[in-house]
Amino acid sequence: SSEQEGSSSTSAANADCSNAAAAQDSYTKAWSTTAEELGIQDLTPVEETVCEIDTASYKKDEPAGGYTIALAAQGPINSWGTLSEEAFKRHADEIGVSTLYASANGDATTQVDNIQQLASQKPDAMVVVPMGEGITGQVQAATEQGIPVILCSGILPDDSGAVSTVTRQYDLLGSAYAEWLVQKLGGKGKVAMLSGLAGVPTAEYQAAAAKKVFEKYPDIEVVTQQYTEWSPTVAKTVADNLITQYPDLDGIWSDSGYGDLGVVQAYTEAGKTVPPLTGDSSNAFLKATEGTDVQFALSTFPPEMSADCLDTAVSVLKGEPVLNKVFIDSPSFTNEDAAQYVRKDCGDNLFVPSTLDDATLVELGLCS
Amino acid sequence: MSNASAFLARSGRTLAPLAGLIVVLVAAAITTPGSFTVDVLRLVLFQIGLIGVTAIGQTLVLLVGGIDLSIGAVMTLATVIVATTTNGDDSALLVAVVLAVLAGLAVGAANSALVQLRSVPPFVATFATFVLVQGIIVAWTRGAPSGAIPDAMRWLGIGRLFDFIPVPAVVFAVLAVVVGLVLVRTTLGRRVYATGANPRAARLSGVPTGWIVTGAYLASALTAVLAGLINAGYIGYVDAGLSRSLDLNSIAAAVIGGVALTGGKGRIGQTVVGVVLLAVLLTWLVQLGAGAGAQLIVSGIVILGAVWLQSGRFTLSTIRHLTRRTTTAERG
Amino acid sequence: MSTATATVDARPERSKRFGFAALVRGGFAVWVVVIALVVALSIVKGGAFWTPSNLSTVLTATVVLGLVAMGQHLVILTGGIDLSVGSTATLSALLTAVLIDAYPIRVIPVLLGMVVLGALVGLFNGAFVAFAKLPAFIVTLASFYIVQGIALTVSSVPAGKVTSDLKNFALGSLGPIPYSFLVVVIAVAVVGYLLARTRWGKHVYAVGGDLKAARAVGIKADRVLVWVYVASGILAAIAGIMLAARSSIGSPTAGQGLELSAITVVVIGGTSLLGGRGSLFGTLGGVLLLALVSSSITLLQMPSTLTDLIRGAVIVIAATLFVVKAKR
Amino acid sequence: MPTQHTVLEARGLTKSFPGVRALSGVDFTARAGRVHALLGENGAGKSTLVGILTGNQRADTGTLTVAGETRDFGSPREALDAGVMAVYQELTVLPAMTVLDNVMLGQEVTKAGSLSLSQQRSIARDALSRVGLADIDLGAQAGDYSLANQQLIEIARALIRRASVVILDEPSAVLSGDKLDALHAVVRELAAAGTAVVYITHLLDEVQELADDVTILRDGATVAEGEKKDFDTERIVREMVGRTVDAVFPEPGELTGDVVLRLTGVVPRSRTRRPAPIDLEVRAGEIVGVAGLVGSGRSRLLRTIAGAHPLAAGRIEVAGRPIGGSIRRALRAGVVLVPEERKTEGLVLDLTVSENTTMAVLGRIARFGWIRRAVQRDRWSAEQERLGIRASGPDQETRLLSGGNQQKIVIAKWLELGPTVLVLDEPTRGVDVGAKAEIYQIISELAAQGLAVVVASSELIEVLGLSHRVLVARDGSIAGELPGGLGNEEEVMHLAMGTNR
Ligand SMILES: Nc1ncnc2c1ncn2[C@@H]1O[C@H](COP(=O)(O)OP(=O)(O)OP(=O)(O)O)[C@@H](O)[C@H]1O
Ligand SMILES: Nc1ncnc2c1ncn2[C@@H]1O[C@H](COP(=O)(O)OP(=O)(O)OP(=O)(O)O)[C@@H](O)[C@H]1O
Ligand SMILES: [Mg+2]
Ligand SMILES: [Mg+2]
Repeated sequence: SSEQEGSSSTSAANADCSNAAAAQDSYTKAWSTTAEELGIQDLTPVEETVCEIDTASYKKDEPAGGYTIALAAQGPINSWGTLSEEAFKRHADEIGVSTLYASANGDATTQVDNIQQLASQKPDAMVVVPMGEGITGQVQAATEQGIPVILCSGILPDDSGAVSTVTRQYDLLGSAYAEWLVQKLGGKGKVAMLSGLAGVPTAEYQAAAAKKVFEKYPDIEVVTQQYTEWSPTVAKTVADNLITQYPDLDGIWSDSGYGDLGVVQAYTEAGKTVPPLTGDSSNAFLKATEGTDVQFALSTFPPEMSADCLDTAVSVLKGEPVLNKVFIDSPSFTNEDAAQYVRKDCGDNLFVPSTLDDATLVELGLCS
Repeated sequence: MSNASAFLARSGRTLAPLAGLIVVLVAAAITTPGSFTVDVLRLVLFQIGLIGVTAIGQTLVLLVGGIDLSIGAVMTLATVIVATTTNGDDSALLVAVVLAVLAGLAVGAANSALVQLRSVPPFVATFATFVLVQGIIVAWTRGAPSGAIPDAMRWLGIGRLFDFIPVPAVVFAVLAVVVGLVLVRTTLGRRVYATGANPRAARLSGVPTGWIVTGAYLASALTAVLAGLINAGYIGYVDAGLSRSLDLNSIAAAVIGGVALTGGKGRIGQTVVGVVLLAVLLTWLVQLGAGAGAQLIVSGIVILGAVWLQSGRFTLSTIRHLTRRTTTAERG
Repeated sequence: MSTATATVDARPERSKRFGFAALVRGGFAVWVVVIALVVALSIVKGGAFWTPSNLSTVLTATVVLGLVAMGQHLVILTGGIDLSVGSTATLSALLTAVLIDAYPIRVIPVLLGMVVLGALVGLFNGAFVAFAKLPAFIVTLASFYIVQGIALTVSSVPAGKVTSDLKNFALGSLGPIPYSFLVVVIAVAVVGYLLARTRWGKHVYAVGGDLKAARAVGIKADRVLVWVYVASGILAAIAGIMLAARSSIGSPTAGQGLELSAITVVVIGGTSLLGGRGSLFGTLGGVLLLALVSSSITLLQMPSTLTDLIRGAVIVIAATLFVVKAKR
Repeated sequence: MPTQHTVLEARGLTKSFPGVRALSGVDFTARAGRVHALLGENGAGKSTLVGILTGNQRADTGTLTVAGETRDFGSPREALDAGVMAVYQELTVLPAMTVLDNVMLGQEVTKAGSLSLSQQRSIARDALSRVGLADIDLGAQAGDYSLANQQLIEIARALIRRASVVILDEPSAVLSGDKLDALHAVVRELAAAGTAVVYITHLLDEVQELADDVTILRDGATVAEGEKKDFDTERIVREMVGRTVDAVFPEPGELTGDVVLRLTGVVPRSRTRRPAPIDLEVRAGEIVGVAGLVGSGRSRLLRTIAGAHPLAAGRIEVAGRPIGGSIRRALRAGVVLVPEERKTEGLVLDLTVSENTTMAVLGRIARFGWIRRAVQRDRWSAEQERLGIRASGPDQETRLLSGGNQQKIVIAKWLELGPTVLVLDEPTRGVDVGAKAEIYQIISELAAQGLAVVVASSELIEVLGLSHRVLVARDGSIAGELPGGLGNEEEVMHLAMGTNR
């Protein structure tokens, strides 16, 4: 047939959607909290269907040694990956779950192999930190083998077959940063966008949501979009160029506080005022901007949400109802409240606030 | 006559990358007219410093007939060592730098041993050490290198000479002059060229070719350590993410400049031209606001174009060939 | 008409048919390690290694790498190198998904189109190597950048969608044998046949072994070179199709890093980077070795922080042991 | 007998390489059904002519007619298509490929695109039998066979391609005994079948035995041409050399010096068989020649003396001190090697003449590692004058020099070092006649100044003419010793081939 496959059918998950109103409320609440924390007047939630789903079909009696739950992790390519893995494992110990895990080294293609390999070891459930949409097919394959999959800290298309997605919402972050910036600039000015890695969903989805917001304001001009590889070094080089090319830049939308370090340095060294900027809350950035009058809005994409993902997986195995999308509500703040969050006893790699206890952070070498 | 044509051919080889540079400059002038400012010049100078330091080490390895893919990993290794051993403490800096240098030398020695003792092709040998060093860094730091870069180091990355010239550019210039002179004017340099151009003849003439090759890999590792320190000084943090990609800029710079991959041919001056061309190009592309895709496409075309121009198949020898054919025809 | 002449002493001067060097040369050495690894895994993990699903996992991991490595094998046999295969696979994966976009009717034309795309990239490489006589390293480094750049220009985010048939083909398996493995088997058969049983195959070895000698016996060396790069491009494009089918969507980073893995695999399989010498059997052993190593890291649940270290150590050790000694 | 019409005719061919005029007016005619001996000294231009006839090189000027058509071959393929093929002096056997693949290379038999293995095997088997290799293992790698057998494999390849002109460039150089007989039989067979065979050789006996026609090249030009019956060996030699032979060699000097170089029980490392140990003493001022067939181990012995080839057993002493096994130790003792392969082992062609000249004494021309250019130039000028090197200046690229001048630079490099033992391997290979005499003169003068000299050459006359005494190598060892001076050629050959007594 010349028809496009799957174009007409809407998400199958909607069919057994129940208790929708309460679920929807929890979704909008995450948006309003963030708006409140950042002092944004106007933050309209992106449309999203959240509802409760029946997991009776996944119910499984807990075996003697506890459930075995696999984690297809990002891998220790940065502190986010390390913390995510660590939080997952610690929580698994606490609740008596045994784990299997595989590291994708940040690469979707590797993760495809990982998921297949993990599935072949027959875990009761699988938590996947998606490295890109490229893994969708393999996730479907795993669910078809009867393994419930929970997506964690990332999203996949609706037809991935995952039971539930537990994440901080990209749209929320991208839009909130943009709205805050617009408000800071009074709805008028030149903005540069700095994203992480070209082609990587984490970066591209946030940027896309932000662009939608900026489009609403005719007097906001996005002058350029560049990539920082989430590296302060690259960000600084890019910022050096921004300074020369757009001396009258009014604001910088960025998805990374760690990258912002470079931006702040570049402007400071050039003797210019740092324009208002955004990003996720890295301890390094907070330490670097302490005592300066840099204006920023930060939010969080907590690695520790992997523990919530694990809980969701266990709920699914117990047959308890779960939400199809669990949007983690976690703090956002601006430069005004930064003092509350900075951890001077900790290193640059920490994402604040961390829910891991101090002993763990010390053990990981992140704090002293 | 043959001398004159040889001179022409040789200057053609040198002029080609210069021509490329001019093309890029003109393109920049047309597309981003605002970018011919002192500030942009400073940016270019900084880029030159950053790319150039490793390009010099790479040139040495290329001259002895090798290639070094492990540079990116060594750069990060140096940064991580400095951060973890000093944790931001200036007084520990010296020890840290010594350790970083030793680590770099160890990688260089491993490269050289693989290449010479086991005859592993340099491309594979240095790629293997790249992955291995990468693995060591991750295993050691668990993916999240801790510690901090001492303030004393910042000067190396962000300092300026005469309030204008970025220190990395100065470091590069000094290194280029020193290595350039060593190559052209000292016995060591002579031995490097001999080893690269004809290792058998060099060995029979008493040149310790094994040591020369080892020296080149060690030197390359040292420039990588230096580049790592410059990077650390520039940003003041351990930026572990940087190491995950191979550093192909150093190879690209040398090759654009006209250093032969087959060894024994090339001057530091050519590498300098290649470095400048690449730095201008990269800066221009960012200024232009070109997307990631366009940047890659242009880089690829410039590399190919520059090498093609110098191959001689593009200009001089073709012309000479044609003239010779016509004279033959006339006489025949 | 042949007059009988005296028979002369026709014994080989030296026989290198046995011993370690011969093992390496024939590509057997790496298989020894593969077998050792399989035995070790069988002992440590018992039946878990031999479950159909685990075997299918290992075999699936050989598909993309195997396809790309075969192209690389051909190129390296001629003394060249192809750095552009990763980018080509990426572009092909992306375009496969974007162009098919879940329309079953588009599958055949798009897949054919991808093969043509791979051939074009190969033609570009081959033309510059054979006619402009530029070093393969530089030519393919340039096309590596250019093709990756084109991919990012097409889409910087994951895009498109393949059909469910394609996806099922890539993900399904018959017991321990994944369907997609069939593609590798066919490719091995074709490349193996071309190398062993056609005129072109012999010419590939000759061109890599001694370009001048090859020309002297009348071989159209330039044409052989161009075709080798075209073959490598086509195989990379097919690898890209497999990447897209398995992901069900296209991604502008799908094939990253494949080129280096492929070169590594070919070299540890006992093929000389100088050209003219190498066995496809060894290259396949190399592919299987890397697939086994990465899947057994997960099977054995080794700490994720050690992944890179183990991979690096395997490459270093394999390179140290199995690289064919280059004659200076 | 088939008609003996002209199939190939070259007129006024010229060809220059950077610094060398390889051909300066060559005329050559090959006729069907005849064996045409192409003769000339080393470097006379024979191989260059072959290169042009087979499309490997293009002539600068001149005309080439094949089968009545004027041709200018742009590639070997065009020549092959026109029916001209060659077995080159430098083997084109691919060591990593099987014997079968080598024999069939470029002329594979296919059926529906697929190699027809059975047909290929029978064709190859037939051709190999004709060259005497009936028992060879078709599946073995060609590199596992001796040079001689590889040469025969290559000739077998030529038999399959039914060319109208078959050129054999020094096919007999690596053959002896049965293998040489097999070759001769094949050549006669080809001619009988109507092929024009061009046969290049240095063995004048072969000419008498095989040739119908003779062409002699000297210094890149045809100096004589005609039917074999008009050429006796004496005339051939006279035309080749262009002067009387013994006038070229300086008289070896008086022997007065002490023993400088002493080999006791030396066995060079060998991959194949273990040769008998070698004992040798060379005195200061003495020139010892080493003769032998190709592959007899001359080069290996010389390289062993110079530390460039590993020692399996024995002792090498210079002035009583052991030096074996290491190039650097040999150099320190003043043992220097002028290697056989000038371009790959003797010189760094990319460097300038003055740089090559000072390559072995870099420490001396430098202060604290800094090269003093003036000193370098001075050293160059001194050597240039002493050896009469013709180059445009100290900064000329060595690649551009003629063979003889390049060889002089290799010698200059060692003279700079102040050697005690000079080891020369094929010192006049690829060197033109004028330079040859000069090199002989230099060697002889150096000996007279007290150097111990060991010289190996494939040119019998050269070894005999230069040396006080001549060692004859066979099978990697020394088969015997004869006094120097011309006149012993036959005895040397007997020793070399193991046919005496
Ligand atoms: N490619 C080349 N580049 C420079 N010079 C060359 C080249 N080929 C040959 N010559 C020179 O041309 C001259 C003729 O060489 P050629 O090989 O034709 O001699 P030949 O008669 O075959 O000698 P031989 O008996 O040693 O084989 C020599 O001086 C040689 O050094
Ligand atoms: N190119 C080669 N490949 C393989 N074996 C070789 C080669 N050249 C020489 N040999 C082998 O090495 C041994 C000694 O050779 P060597 O070169 O010392 O002899 P030679 O008398 O100097 O001959 P030539 O005239 O070739 O220089 C012989 O057994 C020979 O077969
Ligand atoms: Mg010759
Ligand atoms: Mg010899």
